[in-house]
Amino acid sequence: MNPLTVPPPEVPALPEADCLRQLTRKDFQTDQEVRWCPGCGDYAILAQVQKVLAGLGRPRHEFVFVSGIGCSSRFPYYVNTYGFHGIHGRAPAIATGVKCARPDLSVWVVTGDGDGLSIGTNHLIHALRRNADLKILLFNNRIYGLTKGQYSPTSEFGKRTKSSPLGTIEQPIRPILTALAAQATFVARTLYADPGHLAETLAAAARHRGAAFIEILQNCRVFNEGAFDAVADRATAEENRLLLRHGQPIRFGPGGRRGLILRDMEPACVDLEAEPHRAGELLVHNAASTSPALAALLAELEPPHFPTALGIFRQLERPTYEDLLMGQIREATARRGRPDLRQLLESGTTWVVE
Amino acid sequence: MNPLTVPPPEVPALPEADCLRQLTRKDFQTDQEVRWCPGCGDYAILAQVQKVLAGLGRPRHEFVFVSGIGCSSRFPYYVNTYGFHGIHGRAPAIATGVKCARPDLSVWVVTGDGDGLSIGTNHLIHALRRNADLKILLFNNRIYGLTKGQYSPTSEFGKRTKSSPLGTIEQPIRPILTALAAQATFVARTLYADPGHLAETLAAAARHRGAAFIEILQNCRVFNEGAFDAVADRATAEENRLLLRHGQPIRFGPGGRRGLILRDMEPACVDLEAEPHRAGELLVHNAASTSPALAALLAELEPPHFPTALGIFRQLERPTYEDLLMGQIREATARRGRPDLRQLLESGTTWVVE
Amino acid sequence: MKPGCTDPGRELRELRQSTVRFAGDSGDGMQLVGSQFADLASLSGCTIRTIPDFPSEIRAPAGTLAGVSGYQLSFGSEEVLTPGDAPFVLVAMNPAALQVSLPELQPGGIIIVDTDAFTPANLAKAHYAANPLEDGSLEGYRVVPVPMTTLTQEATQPSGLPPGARARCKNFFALGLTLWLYDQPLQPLLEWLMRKFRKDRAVMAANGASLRAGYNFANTTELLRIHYRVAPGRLPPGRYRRVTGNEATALGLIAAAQRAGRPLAYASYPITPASEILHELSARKEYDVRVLQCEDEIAAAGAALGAAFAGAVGATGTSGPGLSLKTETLGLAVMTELPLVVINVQRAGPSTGMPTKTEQADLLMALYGRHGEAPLPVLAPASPADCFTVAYEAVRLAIRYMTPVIVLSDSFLANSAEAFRIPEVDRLPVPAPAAPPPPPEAFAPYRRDPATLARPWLMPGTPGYEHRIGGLEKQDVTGLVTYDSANHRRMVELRARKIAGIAAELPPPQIEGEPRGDLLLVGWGSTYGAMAAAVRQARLEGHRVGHLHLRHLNPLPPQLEPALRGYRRVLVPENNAGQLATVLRSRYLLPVESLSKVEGRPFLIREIRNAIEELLRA
Amino acid sequence: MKPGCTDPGRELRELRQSTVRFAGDSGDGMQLVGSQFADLASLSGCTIRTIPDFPSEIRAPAGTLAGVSGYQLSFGSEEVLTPGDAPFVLVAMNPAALQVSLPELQPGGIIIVDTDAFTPANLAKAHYAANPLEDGSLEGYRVVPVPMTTLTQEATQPSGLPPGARARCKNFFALGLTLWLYDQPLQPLLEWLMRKFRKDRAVMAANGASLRAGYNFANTTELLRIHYRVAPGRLPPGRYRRVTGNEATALGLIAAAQRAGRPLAYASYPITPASEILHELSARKEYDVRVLQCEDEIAAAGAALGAAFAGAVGATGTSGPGLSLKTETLGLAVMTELPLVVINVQRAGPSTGMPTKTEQADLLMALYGRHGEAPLPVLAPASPADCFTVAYEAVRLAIRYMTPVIVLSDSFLANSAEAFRIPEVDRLPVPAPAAPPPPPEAFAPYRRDPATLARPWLMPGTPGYEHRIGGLEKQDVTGLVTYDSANHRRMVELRARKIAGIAAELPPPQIEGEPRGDLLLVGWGSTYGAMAAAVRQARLEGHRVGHLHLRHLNPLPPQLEPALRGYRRVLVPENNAGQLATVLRSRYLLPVESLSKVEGRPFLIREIRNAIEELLRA
Ligand SMILES: Cc1ncc(C[n+]2csc(CCOP(=O)(O)OP(=O)(O)O)c2C)c(N)n1
Ligand SMILES: Cc1ncc(C[n+]2csc(CCOP(=O)(O)OP(=O)(O)O)c2C)c(N)n1
Ligand code: SF4
Ligand code: SF4
Ligand SMILES: [Mg+2]
Ligand SMILES: [Mg+2]
Repeated sequence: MNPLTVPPPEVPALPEADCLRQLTRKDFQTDQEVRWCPGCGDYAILAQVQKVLAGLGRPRHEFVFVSGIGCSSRFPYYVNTYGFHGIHGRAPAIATGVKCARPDLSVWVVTGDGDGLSIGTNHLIHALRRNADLKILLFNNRIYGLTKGQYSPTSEFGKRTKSSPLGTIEQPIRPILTALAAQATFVARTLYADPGHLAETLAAAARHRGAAFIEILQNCRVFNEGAFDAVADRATAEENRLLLRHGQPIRFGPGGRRGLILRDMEPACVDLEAEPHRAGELLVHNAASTSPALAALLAELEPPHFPTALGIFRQLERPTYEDLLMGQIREATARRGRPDLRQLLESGTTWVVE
Repeated sequence: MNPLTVPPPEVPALPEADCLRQLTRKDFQTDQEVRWCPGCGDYAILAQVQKVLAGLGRPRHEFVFVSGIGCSSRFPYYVNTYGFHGIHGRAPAIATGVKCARPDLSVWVVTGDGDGLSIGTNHLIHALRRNADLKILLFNNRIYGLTKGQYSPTSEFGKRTKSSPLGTIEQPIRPILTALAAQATFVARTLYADPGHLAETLAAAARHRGAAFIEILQNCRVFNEGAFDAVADRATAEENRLLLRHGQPIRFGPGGRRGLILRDMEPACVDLEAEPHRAGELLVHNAASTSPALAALLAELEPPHFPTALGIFRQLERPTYEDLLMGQIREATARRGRPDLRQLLESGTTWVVE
Repeated sequence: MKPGCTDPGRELRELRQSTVRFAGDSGDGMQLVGSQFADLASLSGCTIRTIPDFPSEIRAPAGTLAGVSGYQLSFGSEEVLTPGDAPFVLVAMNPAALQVSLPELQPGGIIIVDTDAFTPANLAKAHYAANPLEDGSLEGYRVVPVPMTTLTQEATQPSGLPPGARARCKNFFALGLTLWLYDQPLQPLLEWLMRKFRKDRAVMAANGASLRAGYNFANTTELLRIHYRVAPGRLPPGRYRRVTGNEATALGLIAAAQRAGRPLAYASYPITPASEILHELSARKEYDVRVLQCEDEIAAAGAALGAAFAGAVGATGTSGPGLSLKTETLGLAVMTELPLVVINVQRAGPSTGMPTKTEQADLLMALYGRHGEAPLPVLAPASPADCFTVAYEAVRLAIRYMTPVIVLSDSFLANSAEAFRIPEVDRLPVPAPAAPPPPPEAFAPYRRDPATLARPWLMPGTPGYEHRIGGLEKQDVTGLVTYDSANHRRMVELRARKIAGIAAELPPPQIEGEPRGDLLLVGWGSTYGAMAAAVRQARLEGHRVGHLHLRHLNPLPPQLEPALRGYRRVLVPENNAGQLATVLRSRYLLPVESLSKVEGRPFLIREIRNAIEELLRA
Repeated sequence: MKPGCTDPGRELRELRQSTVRFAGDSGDGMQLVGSQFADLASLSGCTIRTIPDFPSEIRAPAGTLAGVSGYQLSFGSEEVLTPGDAPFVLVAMNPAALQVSLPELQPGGIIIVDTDAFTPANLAKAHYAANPLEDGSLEGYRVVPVPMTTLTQEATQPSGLPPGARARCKNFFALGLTLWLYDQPLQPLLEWLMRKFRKDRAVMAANGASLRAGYNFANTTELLRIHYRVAPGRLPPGRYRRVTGNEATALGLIAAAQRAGRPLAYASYPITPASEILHELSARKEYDVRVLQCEDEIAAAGAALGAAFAGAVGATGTSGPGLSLKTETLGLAVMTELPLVVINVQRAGPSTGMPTKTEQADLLMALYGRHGEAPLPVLAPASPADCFTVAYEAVRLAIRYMTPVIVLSDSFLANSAEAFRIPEVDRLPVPAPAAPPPPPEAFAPYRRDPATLARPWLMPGTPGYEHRIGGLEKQDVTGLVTYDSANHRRMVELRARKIAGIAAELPPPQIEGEPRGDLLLVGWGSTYGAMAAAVRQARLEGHRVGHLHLRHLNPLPPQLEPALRGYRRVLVPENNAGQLATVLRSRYLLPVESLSKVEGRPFLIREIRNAIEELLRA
């Protein structure tokens, strides 16, 4: 905590406070009955988040989960930490406030494709740009779940839903590309169906200092069943998943049979079994690139012509918003001395009346 | 106009309606005293817009200018067409409504870096994504002018303003990159100080069918004087301007002495006088690329290490929102026949009471 | 055909009105059979009023309390004004359905249960310690235990469908049983099944068989000796259909736009309980409905306003949280004086509140919830069918007076259904500006029609009328920007007078009852049914009570004050903390009293009856 | 030193109060000399009240009417309550300044003009057909024509500055002249110049010379035989400084946060006329002020709320359009019962309206502008210095009652300045929760303190109190989500009672005047000064008039009703269409009358005087 903030009111310390023992996933479960539909992809995500939290070695009271509105945004009720179920689309703003008041806490945002990319896009973008140390999980099921099945900004062009009986007429927004454009310092994609990759990505985000954005592909059993089958299904997984590894040549498919090359600044696939000599041409992933070019190129890959890229698109070191903010406060204090309220009130021309 | 809309109320036609004669810039001036500060960059932009409009061969009543709030957003008052000075940040939404009601009109949006990229980012992004045929001009002076000089989302990191006496602590948002991520079909950058390039870019946008986004670098004489001098000054112009030409190798500097190449997916400059043989390695501009990679790379170039790219970053053909919308309406009408209100009211189970 | 009468051993009792409730698991198809029953009752000439009770979870686990889906309807010979305080017949497809619905059942009411569903597992999910069918806890009701699942399986065998699919027909078994109970014919329903499942004969057969089986079971079982007939009602002649409030609202908007000869631009962002309006309209593109699902409510209001500027009928629908977000744009609409219709389907607040529950607590916000002096008309429908009329009226006023208009519907109206008398299309007034467009040389954007004070509506694309409007204060007549003090005072006054002036064309309020009396009940919106029913009962008992229901909340109708003063006391029942009461007290300095129910539920008739009794006793 | 008295030929007249206005081009430095004069008047023991008149354009062309910048101040021996109805002295640096200011000048008032600026070009820009200095149109005023530019040039020669820079010193020439006119000493100002221009001796010298030149010119010119002295006033003893409303608001927020021992998180989005609060606080980081300039007002409200959740003093400042956007978040703050302070600096609406003009038309919105039943406290400062007290009180109430609070300042208060008596820091109450935190095992997020009904404030980071809150309806005590009807009724009632309960700790309203009388003026906010002055005058003339000013608009203070009933008539002057009047009528069923001024300008004392006279005559 920063030097100036007075600590919260003295409260009786707990006999065996969290801090004293190793926590488990159970510790992060609440007594609230989880209210998602049977088979909803959110369950798998919840489980992994709880698991990862337990592994971070921080007591429960130092975590805050902030969300907006949506099925996904019910998340905080199920995580036994501090939680704020906000209003639709505003979670990043609320979370930024939390972080600036308490830079010492671990603040997480849970949002959906509607909450975060329809009504809340503006807050999401500016939160990322500021690089406050927030972990932003966007559950993308490409549908409005809670309101029972209207299309969302990530729904495929032409999709028929309750509010688009003749099919949508809008290009879907690109979560990853949007986060990259917003200058986010950590941008990743993972999916509900791969607990291992999910946990790994969450952990990486948790370790990152700064705003971390994770798009989590999530199945809505009731209103958008199978939206991500191509990537999710074990059967087709290898063909359709491109796992990003910093510094590694970009390969995918069974045994990394296929690879990605650049042709006139556009991506192309090569079959390395057919043309092994082209291995040298493969694009090499660089999550630390100072240019958005590669990440943007990877973000746009999608089936059927390309696999879906999963993993960390970008990870950069940059001072966080709250560090810079507190830095200015410390700087000002150093320059002008410890605050004395009288001195403030009496600044400028004053005069005395006897 | 679409088949179904009943034409606006009969009004006495004008004796010598616009349509009958060739219009000039004067025709697009209003009797309103222009209220910008002396020396404001907005004057130059206004002049070029009026000139370009006159050249489009359409009568004044077919143009609509919609804006938000800001110095820049006063624009509609000075263009003698239909105009709507909206509220802060909402112009793209209002304009989308106008366009959907009257797909036949030419609808322009004027916004600022605060209006369009702070409070209005969400509407801007979604308008671009939908690709309604709107011409969106964003006057970027990297400051809040009308409110007298607070930093804006495009202000440089560390900039000292009335609201950031110790310097800002936020990464500026990137207008071009943001538009690209939003899947805009036309994305360009120009500046107030080059009337020719300004007019050319405006004209190209006007010709484009679909959402066109133009970032116009604009000097705020009073609160951000000289923000773009590097690019604006005749002296340094050649060194600092990279003029994009579709299909052409990317060169800049006096006599195109320097060029841009790709090194590990990152941009690098080469001096072609020193190394003429590298001419072959130059990146070739492709505004029609299906990948955002090149455009994203170019969008991020900035002094001192790179020139600022000006011109059209991307131009793609894609059906417009209003065409698709009206298409569905025509389709539905074709399938279900001309609308008969009785038929609608009586649809479903009905019964008669004598 | 009345098979019920074939057996002399069965007694047929006449009823003037009855309430039945179908309750089961989300998957049990209760909404379907409920609405079918409603149509049959209507066809038989009864008036109806229905209300669904959706589970608050999207898809709660089967058999749980959270997963119960109910459909209640009241039908009768007289005008039926509410879905009924307490069901006389309850069809409960599982223990959870019984658990949830029992408290509201009439004493002595009939409970029809699927005994097959009363397994230990289901009982546990419904938080039943013991089986209520056995522990005597249902004493005082007439329980009809039926192994519906089993019987349905048997009856549907011939259809050749797999057992799972056949089991799903049990809702029709329940319906058949209920039809017999109310002495309703099977034929129309069998025909409906034919039409509905034209494409899938097996399903048709199975459902038909199940329906018959239920009917015949009832006709033969010893458990049911009595059945009931609700005599036909006397609705005004005409063609009718069943509509929910949201359906009627959608129809009203389309009808008004069509009659105005303009496209309907409906810009909205999904929100419970307003989303159905969006869905309805999205499916009606052939009526030149331009539906924009926007990125948020601010954009939706903006797009609708832009469309209105460009000459369409601009409308946007939402609920509380969305109305809060449209606040600023409404102010712009007031300043630009453009016709914008905002449909606010109220739900329980504050904040996210209880999204699936009903409330009327947005009235003061609709009246005052904008910065600066920004008056606008506020209307409220009194019943589902009335949503058509009010939506239509909103468009008419918006265009005639060049003003945004807020319509206050609510969750109860939105989902409740009743018979809607389909209007004569040609009789519907044509929504049009107050005055024809002036010649260009006489045109000024803010030169008003002297009668209505409405400014002219000349939209982009019209030669010779190019002009600019916006949110800055306008100079009188010219519409140019000015900060002149006197002009501002005048414009604030003009905007206020324009709206207040609407009252001149409103009908004086009708009192149901005498012009003078002891107690006048004043209401607005969805409280109509319960209030009307309660007042009628009270008057039948000779009380000097009256009922006045407001459709226009701003401006208030003319001669409202004398109407109020005609009574010794005035009581305002509202599903809020007394918002209309606040308005009336301020306006007329009358000691208006408030009857407030803020429980996320509509008033029951008896709750208002009791309040009347108390006040009269006092 | 009183050089004025050296010359026996000059007459010195005593005044109890006087008003002077400096007007010139934006570039002429009128704000600077105006505020310097204000400080000098203060130092001499007078009470002051000032108001700037900024050009509505950011930088209009020099010499135009749009470019005129004015600074008016009133100073006197008695308490000065307004910047003055009409200036006695007008300093006009160019024709445009004269054109703009003349209408308000007192008959017989003194006009000091820079004749050098009255060129044909400038006259044209000011829309003068003829030179008013010559065409006799200034008859009835005492005109003092001075070639200020020329004289300044001469006087500043020695400084060695270029002519352009020297010309810019003419504002100090005008000031010197005015100082002589009011018999004020030069010394303090010369010292101020030394401090101010320590770094630039040439500029210091030039300004000093110009100041002296102006003073001596006045002292010797035949045009001025009389000068004036305003005797010192009698302010309560203490240390004072000059503050504008916005400065005082910023100080109040910092002071409250410091005394509460918490960081101040001020999240805002720039908007006229609230931006100065943002600027002030941005420059005070050493007081642990965490300033967030957000992407819009919704984010600002959200961030401030999040900060409050996390234990900071969360505040956000804005004006009408921004308040409209904060609506939904305010509802969330009501539901989550978190301390959030919203400073709304009102400006003329509706919509964008007239951003630089003042108005009080957001009261009803503050009270009712949220969907659902969402009551919260509303406060309003009565004067610039009072902004400190009210901002402080807002923080105190927010934390004590765990509720959002809205403060209604306005453009007039924001920019107007007066003497602020600097409070004893240790005497300032410590803003704190109503009760100490319970032990973890006794903790429940919505278990309320029985006295205040406030829920506990236990923020993230505190071990053992982990809990979740949000916008869905809360179960009483536990804060869990529930749609239970009875619970909703109870919570709506609890939230209302909590706010209403604040009244118990409020002081009963003070009437300036007798407890009984003929006419009571009731006001709120910035109308205080004009009302108080008008009522004092009326009472001096023996009228039975009283003045009651409300600082708390919700809840209203206790015993307000008897206070109102003590008078035969009640008049409510407001810069809106009668919003407080509406509230009082509804609440007390009293025929409260409204005096409405909606012109983007504050009341003049005489406007209220006249209203009083009229009512008393009637
Ligand atoms: C201001 C506001 N507008 C609309 C709604 C209704 N609403 C609730 S959630 C939601 C969209 C949810 O979609 P998403 O964010 O994708 O979450 P999901 O349910 O799919 O997980 C909407 C439109 C609301 N609660 N508040
Ligand atoms: C809802 C709302 N918030 C804030 C404002 C105040 N405001 C007016 S313009 C503006 C920013 C203008 O900046 P920009 O868009 O860059 O336009 P510029 O003046 O620089 O051309 C702000 C904050 C407003 N008018 N409305
Ligand atoms: S609606 Fe979809 S997203 Fe929501 S809980 Fe059900 S399955 Fe999950
Ligand atoms: S403030 Fe800046 S942007 Fe605005 S008019 Fe003046 S110079 Fe132009
Ligand atoms: Mg979703
Ligand atoms: Mg700007």
